[in-house]
Amino acid sequence: MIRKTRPHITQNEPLLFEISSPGKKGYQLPELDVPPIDAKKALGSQNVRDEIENFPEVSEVEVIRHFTRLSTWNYAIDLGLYPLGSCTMKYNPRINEVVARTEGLAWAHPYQPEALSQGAMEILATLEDLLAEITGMDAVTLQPAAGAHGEMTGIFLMRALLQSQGNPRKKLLIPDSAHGTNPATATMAGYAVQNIKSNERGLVDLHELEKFVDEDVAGLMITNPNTIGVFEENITKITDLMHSKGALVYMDGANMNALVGMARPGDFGIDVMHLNLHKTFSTPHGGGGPGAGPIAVKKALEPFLPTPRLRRSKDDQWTWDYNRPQSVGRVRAFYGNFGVLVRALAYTLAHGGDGLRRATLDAVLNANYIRKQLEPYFDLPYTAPSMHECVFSDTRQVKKGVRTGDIAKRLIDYGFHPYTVSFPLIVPGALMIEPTETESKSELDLFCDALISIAKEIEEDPQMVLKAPHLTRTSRVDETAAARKPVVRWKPGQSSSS
Amino acid sequence: MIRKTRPHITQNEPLLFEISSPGKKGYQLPELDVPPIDAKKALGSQNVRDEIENFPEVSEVEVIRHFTRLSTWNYAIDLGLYPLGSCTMKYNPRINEVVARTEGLAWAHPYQPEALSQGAMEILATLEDLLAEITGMDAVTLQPAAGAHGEMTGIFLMRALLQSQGNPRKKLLIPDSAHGTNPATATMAGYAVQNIKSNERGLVDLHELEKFVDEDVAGLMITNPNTIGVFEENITKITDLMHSKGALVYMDGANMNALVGMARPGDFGIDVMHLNLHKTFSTPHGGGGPGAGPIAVKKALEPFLPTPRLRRSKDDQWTWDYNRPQSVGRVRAFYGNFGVLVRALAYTLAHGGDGLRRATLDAVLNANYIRKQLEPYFDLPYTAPSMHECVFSDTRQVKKGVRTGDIAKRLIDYGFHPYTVSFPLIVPGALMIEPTETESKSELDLFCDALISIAKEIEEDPQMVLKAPHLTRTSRVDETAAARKPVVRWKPGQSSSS
Amino acid sequence: MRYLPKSETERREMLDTLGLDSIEDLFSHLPEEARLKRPLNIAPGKSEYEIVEYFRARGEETAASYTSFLGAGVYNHYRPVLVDTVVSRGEFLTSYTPYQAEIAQGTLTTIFEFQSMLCQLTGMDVANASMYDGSSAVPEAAMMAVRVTHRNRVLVAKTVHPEYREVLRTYSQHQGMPVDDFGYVDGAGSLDLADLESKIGNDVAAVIIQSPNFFGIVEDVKAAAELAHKHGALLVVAFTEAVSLGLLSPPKEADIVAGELQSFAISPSYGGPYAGIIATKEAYIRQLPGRIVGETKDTHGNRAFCLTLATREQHIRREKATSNICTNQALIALMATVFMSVYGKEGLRELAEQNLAKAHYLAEGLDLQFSAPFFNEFVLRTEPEALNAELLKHKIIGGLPLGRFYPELEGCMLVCATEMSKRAHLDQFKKCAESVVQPALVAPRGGSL
Amino acid sequence: MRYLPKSETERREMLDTLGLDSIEDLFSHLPEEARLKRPLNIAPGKSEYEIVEYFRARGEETAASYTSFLGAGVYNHYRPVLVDTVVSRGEFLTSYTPYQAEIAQGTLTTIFEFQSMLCQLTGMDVANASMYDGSSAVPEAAMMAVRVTHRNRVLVAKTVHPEYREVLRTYSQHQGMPVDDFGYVDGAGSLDLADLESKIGNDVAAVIIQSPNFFGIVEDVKAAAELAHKHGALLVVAFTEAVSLGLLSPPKEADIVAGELQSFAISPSYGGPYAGIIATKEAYIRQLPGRIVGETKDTHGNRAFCLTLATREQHIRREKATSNICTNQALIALMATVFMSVYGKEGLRELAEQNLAKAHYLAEGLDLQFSAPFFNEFVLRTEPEALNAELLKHKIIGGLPLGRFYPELEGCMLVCATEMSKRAHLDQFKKCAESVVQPALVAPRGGSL
Ligand SMILES: Cc1ncc(COP(=O)(O)O)c(C=O)c1O
Ligand SMILES: Cc1ncc(COP(=O)(O)O)c(C=O)c1O
Repeated sequence: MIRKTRPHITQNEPLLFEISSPGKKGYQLPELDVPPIDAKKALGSQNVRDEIENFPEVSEVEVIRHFTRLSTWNYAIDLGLYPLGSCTMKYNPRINEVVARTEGLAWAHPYQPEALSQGAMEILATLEDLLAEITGMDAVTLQPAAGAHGEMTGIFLMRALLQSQGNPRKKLLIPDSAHGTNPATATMAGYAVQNIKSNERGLVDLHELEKFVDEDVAGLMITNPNTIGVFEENITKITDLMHSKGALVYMDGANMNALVGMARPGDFGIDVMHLNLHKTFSTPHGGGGPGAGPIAVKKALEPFLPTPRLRRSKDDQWTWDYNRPQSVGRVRAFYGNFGVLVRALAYTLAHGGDGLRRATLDAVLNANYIRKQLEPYFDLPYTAPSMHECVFSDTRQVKKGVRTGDIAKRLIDYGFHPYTVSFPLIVPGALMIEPTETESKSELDLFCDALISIAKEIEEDPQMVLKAPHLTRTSRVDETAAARKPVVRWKPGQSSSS
Repeated sequence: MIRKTRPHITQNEPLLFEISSPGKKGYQLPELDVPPIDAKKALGSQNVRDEIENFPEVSEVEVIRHFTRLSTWNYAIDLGLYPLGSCTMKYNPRINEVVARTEGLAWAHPYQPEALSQGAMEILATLEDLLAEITGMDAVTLQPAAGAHGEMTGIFLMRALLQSQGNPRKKLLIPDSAHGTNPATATMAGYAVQNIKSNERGLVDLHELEKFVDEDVAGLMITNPNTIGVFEENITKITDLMHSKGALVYMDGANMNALVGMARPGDFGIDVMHLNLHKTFSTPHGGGGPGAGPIAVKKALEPFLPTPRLRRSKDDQWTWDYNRPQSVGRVRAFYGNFGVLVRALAYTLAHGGDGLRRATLDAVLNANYIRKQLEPYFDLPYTAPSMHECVFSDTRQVKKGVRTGDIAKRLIDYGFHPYTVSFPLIVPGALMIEPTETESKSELDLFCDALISIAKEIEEDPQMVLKAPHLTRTSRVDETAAARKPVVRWKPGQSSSS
Repeated sequence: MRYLPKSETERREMLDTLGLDSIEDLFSHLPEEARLKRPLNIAPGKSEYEIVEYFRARGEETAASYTSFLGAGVYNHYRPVLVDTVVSRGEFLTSYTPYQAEIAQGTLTTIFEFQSMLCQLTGMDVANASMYDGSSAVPEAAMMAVRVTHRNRVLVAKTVHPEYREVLRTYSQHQGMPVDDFGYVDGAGSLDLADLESKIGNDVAAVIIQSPNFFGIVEDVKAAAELAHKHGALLVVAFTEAVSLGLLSPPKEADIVAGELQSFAISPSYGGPYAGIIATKEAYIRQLPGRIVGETKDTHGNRAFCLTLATREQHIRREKATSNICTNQALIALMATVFMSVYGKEGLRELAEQNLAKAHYLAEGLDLQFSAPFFNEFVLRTEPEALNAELLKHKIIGGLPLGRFYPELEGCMLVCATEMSKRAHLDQFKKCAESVVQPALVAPRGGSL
Repeated sequence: MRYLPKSETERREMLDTLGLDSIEDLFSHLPEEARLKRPLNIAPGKSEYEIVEYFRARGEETAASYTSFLGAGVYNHYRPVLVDTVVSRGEFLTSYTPYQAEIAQGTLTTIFEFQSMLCQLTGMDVANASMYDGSSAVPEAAMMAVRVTHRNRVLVAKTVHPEYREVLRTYSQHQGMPVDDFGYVDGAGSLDLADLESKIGNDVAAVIIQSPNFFGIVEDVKAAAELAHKHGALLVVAFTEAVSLGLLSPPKEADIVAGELQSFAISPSYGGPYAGIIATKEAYIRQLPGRIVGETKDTHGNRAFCLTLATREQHIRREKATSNICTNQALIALMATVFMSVYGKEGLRELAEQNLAKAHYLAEGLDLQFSAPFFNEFVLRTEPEALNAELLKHKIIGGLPLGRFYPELEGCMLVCATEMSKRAHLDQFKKCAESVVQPALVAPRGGSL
């Protein structure tokens, strides 16, 4: 029985292009206080366009209604539990949005004099220190724009270190449970990928690993806790093994929400890792970004970090150090997604050391609470202790013809965003559930009730689930048709059935 | 056929009290930097409460979800047309919200030194001047908090003037089409109310009026355009008549949206009037307030305006003048709803003189466009030219047992907020429609289509309309039950079926 | 104009539907002499950027960067970020009074919660959905008492906010509702029960006091109630510092509580908009002014809320209404609701305790005019102008000189400290206060704590 | 902790369900040596008020109250209020990548509009949903060209933003993608086609130029395209100043457009977050990196949108993906979408014209290094340090000294003016510029306008 939602009218809304009419205005510029310039004269007529064809013309009130109406078609953390495994969709504190808009910060130009940028640089330096303490690493760069960007940076660093030792090597070992960005990153760094099969417990298999580590192996990309939410019990043996072969260990830190304050990668042999500040540190996903993917490294890798680096000058001012001969170079312009970094710092200041630890405890408690309630109804292929997330399989439901993707759609009718579907690949038909620490017991109970109720529906009336969602303004979307003949932009005279 | 909405899931949400649990916290205070005080010792134990019984305890994320979920149960201008007659629900520019939060203004204390309040005082002075120009009056007070408050202030002023002439008189004449606040105000000012029947055209009947004006009559409270949206064609004759009897004319300015830039009450004989800045000047209604009800007066009434008054001192500084021996006194503490006045000024600056006039033109155009489309389907009891609103009657639909209130509820299914129901009283079963100028043609067309479609439904299937709304998360609400046994607060152990 | 969602083509189409040449034709029936023949004498419309700059410039002509010790009915308290987050949602900001309950359950639910929390804070049975502000809530409460008691005289303590008393006078003058003051005890600063006793009689509808009073002093509500009730009058208790309700005993002996919620996340905003409130006993609910939300059900049996007891109001009762109030302060009341939700039971108490601690730390060692217990404001004996001038040098706005309202308190100022007052500023204030010479050295009354 | 929505009682109940004594038990399986045995060395949690004050203090340690003439890839443009109004809605701010289309149509629709508007602005057929920023979009475009042409060498103009070129080098180094520069015409400042011609060959996958280039100069896209195409290479056109697209001819001769949208209501924010974009020809859509939204229908035949062509992406293709990008800059792209909606067709043009007018007014009479036509930035010959020092006295931040990136331009600075530059400031700048003595008096090249 659906306890969490009731259907209600929502407004339809055409595309902006479809409400446009020539001459409508949503803007006004200040009176030009200098003489106007004839663009064609100044730039040459071939360089000046006649118009922006078909570009929309709407008024201010239409703009706000357009986006307000569209927003009501979205689900969001502000509306409820968002249990996407691996994505750590936790509460995004609003204070972080406020401080990120502090005038002196939001309007700071990256090239303004260092003497007039000390406050911004101080923020970056402070965050670097906090992240080093949290990860147990020696140095941090805040330049990468997201996790995958960090991965690339981190692998570049490994390569640079090995290079400096004479041989960059050829391969990266990546467990078959890894996130897709890991192998994709390896390629961008010019490494071949060697997949490592997980063992029957879903963990990295030491013997399997030994088989593959040789002088061609640059390193291992490991996720810990791994993507089934389990801590790699042999992590120190693993890192020792890699090191013994002169290889390095990269840790995908997407799951740090399970460790902050309880364990530090720097303490269990990790050489380099990234953090997803838009996961563990609560910066908003905003429908897909922006993020920030700082990289934390051990001393040996520090000389290779991207330029510029923050340095304290003798007169105790912050300054940007561009003179880093061994650096791998920049991975993006300027210094990183500063506005995101400000939010992450605000999050850390709000929690403090103890608060961060308590957040981790609640995150793991929530995941285990869900696991416990759902175990009787769904297959749990890997029974090792869960940390911040738990991963079920749809094997039992498949017998009725219902797959994880169908269960996900039905969950929508119950008022929840689905879990992560069909990832990791080592779990057949995965239901990957990560509640995070910012969920109340009652929200978790409603969620478990919903999945249990769906499990029963599957026994009694699988069609109900297979045809879901039933209560949304948009019913199941045909993704195959979209890919077959891609329509990726509006064109005049295009259908307008909003 | 419903073209504007589709049903979509919305989240249920209990009352805050129902999600409270002892020890949950949504706040943190800074560390106390002075010694704590034993409250019982400092204040006497009888003055200190043990606790705030049953007061909610929730976390920050629960607070934001609570109010976000509740908000999705509301209709709003940001979602669409809000054609409440007499309420002038126009677009509320967001820039106004921003400037009202300007630090030096939002945090200005009403008692801070005048030398440190010049910016705030300048804003008030500027708005007073602009409103005087718009109304054609000689002086303005910004003190009243809303229209009704302004009415009271205005009648106090009339009374004070008459008093100063020796006789405050006993009665106020009020047309039967007037808004309820008019007679209620008369009572608060100690005047008896004499209702004036409107003539067959819905206007003030001069002969009727003449019958009642005598030496006991302090004045007339007139609304122009009146509540059926028609301009009082005899307005100057009316004001002359009143003046000839030594009586004054108060104008309810709620409908100024029909006149700004086109006609000025000061030019057609009005002595005192109020403006609803939360109508004509676009400050947000916010679910019922706040508003601002400035009063504009002719010279003769100026000495009686509430204290304090702004005065320009010799050293060209703004100062508050409390020395106003003839003043009626304060109608509220401090200087008025300053934050609302800031928004109204921003609105006026954005439009400028010409923009204000163009807004009036579009407002009247929109109302007449609607009238034209709906005339074939609904009775128009008064056919005099409409200005900013038009008022239909449900007489035709009543034959099928459907009343204006039912049509209003069905309109909700079509994705619109209803018009004003059953007001003014001179129209049987009134449908009072005011679109305002900030509605696009397509929104108006959808609205007319909806009402026409409902008119047809009434012919074919009245039940459909009588049982409406059908598509909202809350179906028709039982207001009678609510009044019979009022439950106006949550108590422990109260029902929790949200 | 960017707020007008029409192109000229669309206007043309609409005019064609109406069979008109120009929109001006729709005004042709206005009497010649009533028409404005010239353009308004108002400058052309400005861009957003210019408007932001205009108000920013005005804001810089105020005390933006100053610290302040002003209270006197308007208090500097921290505004949790969630408050603006919530009230900025278009669904709350741009909706009208919730007359159409089926699409206004959001607003209605929050008002129901507001009423409930106010009852819990004040110890009353019922509360309305808000009044303009505290100063107008007081006369409305007095008028209510008149309707309940069928008497008409009102007694108000001199320790009630002076501007509130002025408003009471303005409202009362034409309602045959004589208002008399009664005093306070000299050295104590609390209401003078003897003076009240001497003035009260069986023609008195209401006795109005404020606690904490204008001097910050906690009044003896119980005693005032007994006295009022003994003579068949109602006791109206006003408050200006809502934060005190987190710590002080609720005025449950009162018959009507009329207060100002500005302290609950409502910015000082040079005097408004704020939110007033009236709460009372169950028995008097039908005499309450303003809107009230009640619980009910929809046709499917779901819990629902709606405006109720409308027969008290102007749109139904017209000249017989309990008040003429229509638009109230809904969005501001919502700010207070969010504030109360964020702080909650523990938070409101801790907040009040911090205010108490800061004010008492500040008062420590200073020369106080009154001896009775105070919350977060107190009356300081000093050279007000001199002290404030000295403080301004440190970008500090001092207290409110009281001579303006109380001639007998010429050499006094009202000083307030809240959780926002930093120790460094408190110490600075003390330093300046000590440096300023006392007026003609009378033996300090009340004496220092 | 206020972000943790649990009471101790609730934690206890949950632990009972799990049959545990304490939450720590859930960590008991962590290997001893991997556990942190001490508390994190991080100060206790702070209140909202303290956090606001901390960042406000940092903000005051920057150039808050200064006027600036800096551009060089980051521009000061007015941010319409609606932008933050929209992106502050929790439904946009706190939602994830729209994989579940049925409850993400809001986000999906805005991305579809974003892609469409970008195509209209750039003259391309298809655009993706955003890249990290302009600097990372450029190497991604180069890699795309490599996939399309099956060649691997890349030629990049020295007039492309120096930091973009650094990023290109970092990305390219391990992909067997050699990158060579080609120069600009001395007096003109526009790309040197002869130099390009001399370096291009049939091993070249992409020729990368920027227009307006780093010096603010409008490049001859058509000529570059012809040259590139003649040798079977693709032309990649980068842009850093999106406002120029409102006025300049779209680079429709390009094969790939890679740009930065910071100018579209994205605050400078000390370098990020911004939003990059890649647009291209229909034919190359399957080589695009990043997310793409496509139109489709739901089971009821309603128009719907969803993420499409996922087979290009890492979560499906893993090591064979077109890029490893996953999280992009969605919310920032939404800011740009709202910005484009507010200004619209007319507004973007008028905005560009104002930028043109301001920059040319500023340049008037000054000693310019280059003669080719420029948009809202130009290279000024001066004593950069001296001029900037002089300007700082007037709370003005001057231009970017170019010696740092172009040794040959030691005595030059890059100066930018936008619609936000007030005439008074422009005049002040000119006054200071004239007051600063020229470096060793070489005959001015290019010459003043
Ligand atoms: C395990 C894991 N690794 C890497 C990533 C990539 O991080 P990002 O999306 O920030 O690039 C993600 C995010 O989805 C992830 O879950
Ligand atoms: C005609 C008329 N007069 C007076 C009022 C009362 O104004 P307010 O609600 O601002 O007190 C209104 C508002 O509803 C009205 O429509």
